[in-house]
Amino acid sequence: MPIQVRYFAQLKSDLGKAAEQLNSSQIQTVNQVWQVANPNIALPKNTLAAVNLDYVDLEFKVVDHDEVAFFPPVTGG
Amino acid sequence: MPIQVRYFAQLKSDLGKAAEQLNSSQIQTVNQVWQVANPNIALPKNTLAAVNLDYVDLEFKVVDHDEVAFFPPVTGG
Amino acid sequence: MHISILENELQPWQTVATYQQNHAELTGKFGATNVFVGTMRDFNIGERVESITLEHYPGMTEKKLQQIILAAQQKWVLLDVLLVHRVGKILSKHTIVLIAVWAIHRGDAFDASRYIMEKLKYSAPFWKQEHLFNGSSRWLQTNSSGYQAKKASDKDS
Amino acid sequence: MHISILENELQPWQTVATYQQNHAELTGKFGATNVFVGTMRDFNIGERVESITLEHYPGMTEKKLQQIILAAQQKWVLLDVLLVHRVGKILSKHTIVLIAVWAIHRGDAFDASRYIMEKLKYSAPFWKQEHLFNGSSRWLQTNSSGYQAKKASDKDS
Repeated sequence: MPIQVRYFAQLKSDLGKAAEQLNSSQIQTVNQVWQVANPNIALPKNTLAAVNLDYVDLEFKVVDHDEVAFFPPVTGG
Repeated sequence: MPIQVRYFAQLKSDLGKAAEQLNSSQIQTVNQVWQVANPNIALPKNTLAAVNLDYVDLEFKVVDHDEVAFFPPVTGG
Repeated sequence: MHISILENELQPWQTVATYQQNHAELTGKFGATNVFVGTMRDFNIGERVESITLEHYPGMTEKKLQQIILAAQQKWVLLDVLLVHRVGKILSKHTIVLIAVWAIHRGDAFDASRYIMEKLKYSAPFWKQEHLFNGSSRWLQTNSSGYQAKKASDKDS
Repeated sequence: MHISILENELQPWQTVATYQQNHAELTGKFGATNVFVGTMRDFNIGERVESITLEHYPGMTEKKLQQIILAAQQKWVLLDVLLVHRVGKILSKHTIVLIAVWAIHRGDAFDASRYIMEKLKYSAPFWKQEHLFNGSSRWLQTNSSGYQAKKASDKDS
């Protein structure tokens, strides 16, 4: 199933990528999105995740065409 | 001893006077200032008093040339 | 610290902008500015209000406001405070009071603005006489109970 | 409610004045306006900062800010809220964020401004990369602990 993945801020710099598309029937949760997209890299501590523009935890179930984002703690304002 | 007395807001309207000077050797406290200045009028409840531009209670001792003010609760801002 | 008792109309945002421009020494230092503006409403206690007359106690007003700001400066780390309060005749919709606080951190700016405003409401010698559209006038008897009290009972700005 | 993500320089006081002028329906109704402005300082964590780049997550940013303001409107009686946040390259001394709240009563204006600012700091998807005068850059790792925390540990605006 196609899933859009996005990265922001330092995570984007560190990974060297801003976005990618995954197609895998193995993916059920946000955590698995990370594992499939970054198989050799542990999810950095404190990383936040969002699905379709809302915060979720790592066990959140993803479905076809979801947009999944990973990013560091926010520092705006 | 000469004491300046001032009234503000509704108290000024009700009494029909804004300021007066008292000369009496009888006056020792703020409460006595009111009694000498307004012998037939009870001090209205909630009236605030100031001596030389600072809040005081009614037992505060006044001295020569003090400015004593009486006024209702404040309503600015 | 700057305290001003103003007889003329107060343009709050222009006043803050101008003050900030004229105090270039603050620029780059403050990270947080909080501005509170109190404005006269059309209605109060069920009546249409045309204007108010704001009486005060010249001398004591300035002294009291200065004491309040000095106390705030003791409690929080503030870079500057501007306080402007109207007196005299004020038309409905016009600004009554402006409090601007510049600080490094937002907690100080928020807390100090609020503190100054509450202290002003309960201790600065100002009195409002409302002039209604029906031609009558009335002195306001008490100020609002403030933000600490139950919100539902907060009847005034 | 008006939310704006701005790529260009933000003039906070002029923005509030213009917004108020363009919303004449508010005039006479509000008794209390509270405006918070966050500004870039020269110094942060012991270093002279030349500028920042503010990255955000378009789409989620607007959604999150709207959720925050809707939650504030549930908690307090508000007449209007204006929120403007800069993104992109921001020079030192320039405005980063503006929150303006119009309410009938001051308690609501104070509380809501503070709430919106805190929620924004901890949940709106913005990230600051600081560019130092020595030529290096660094991503800020965490936001400040906010006004609820001990004031002494509040290291950010």
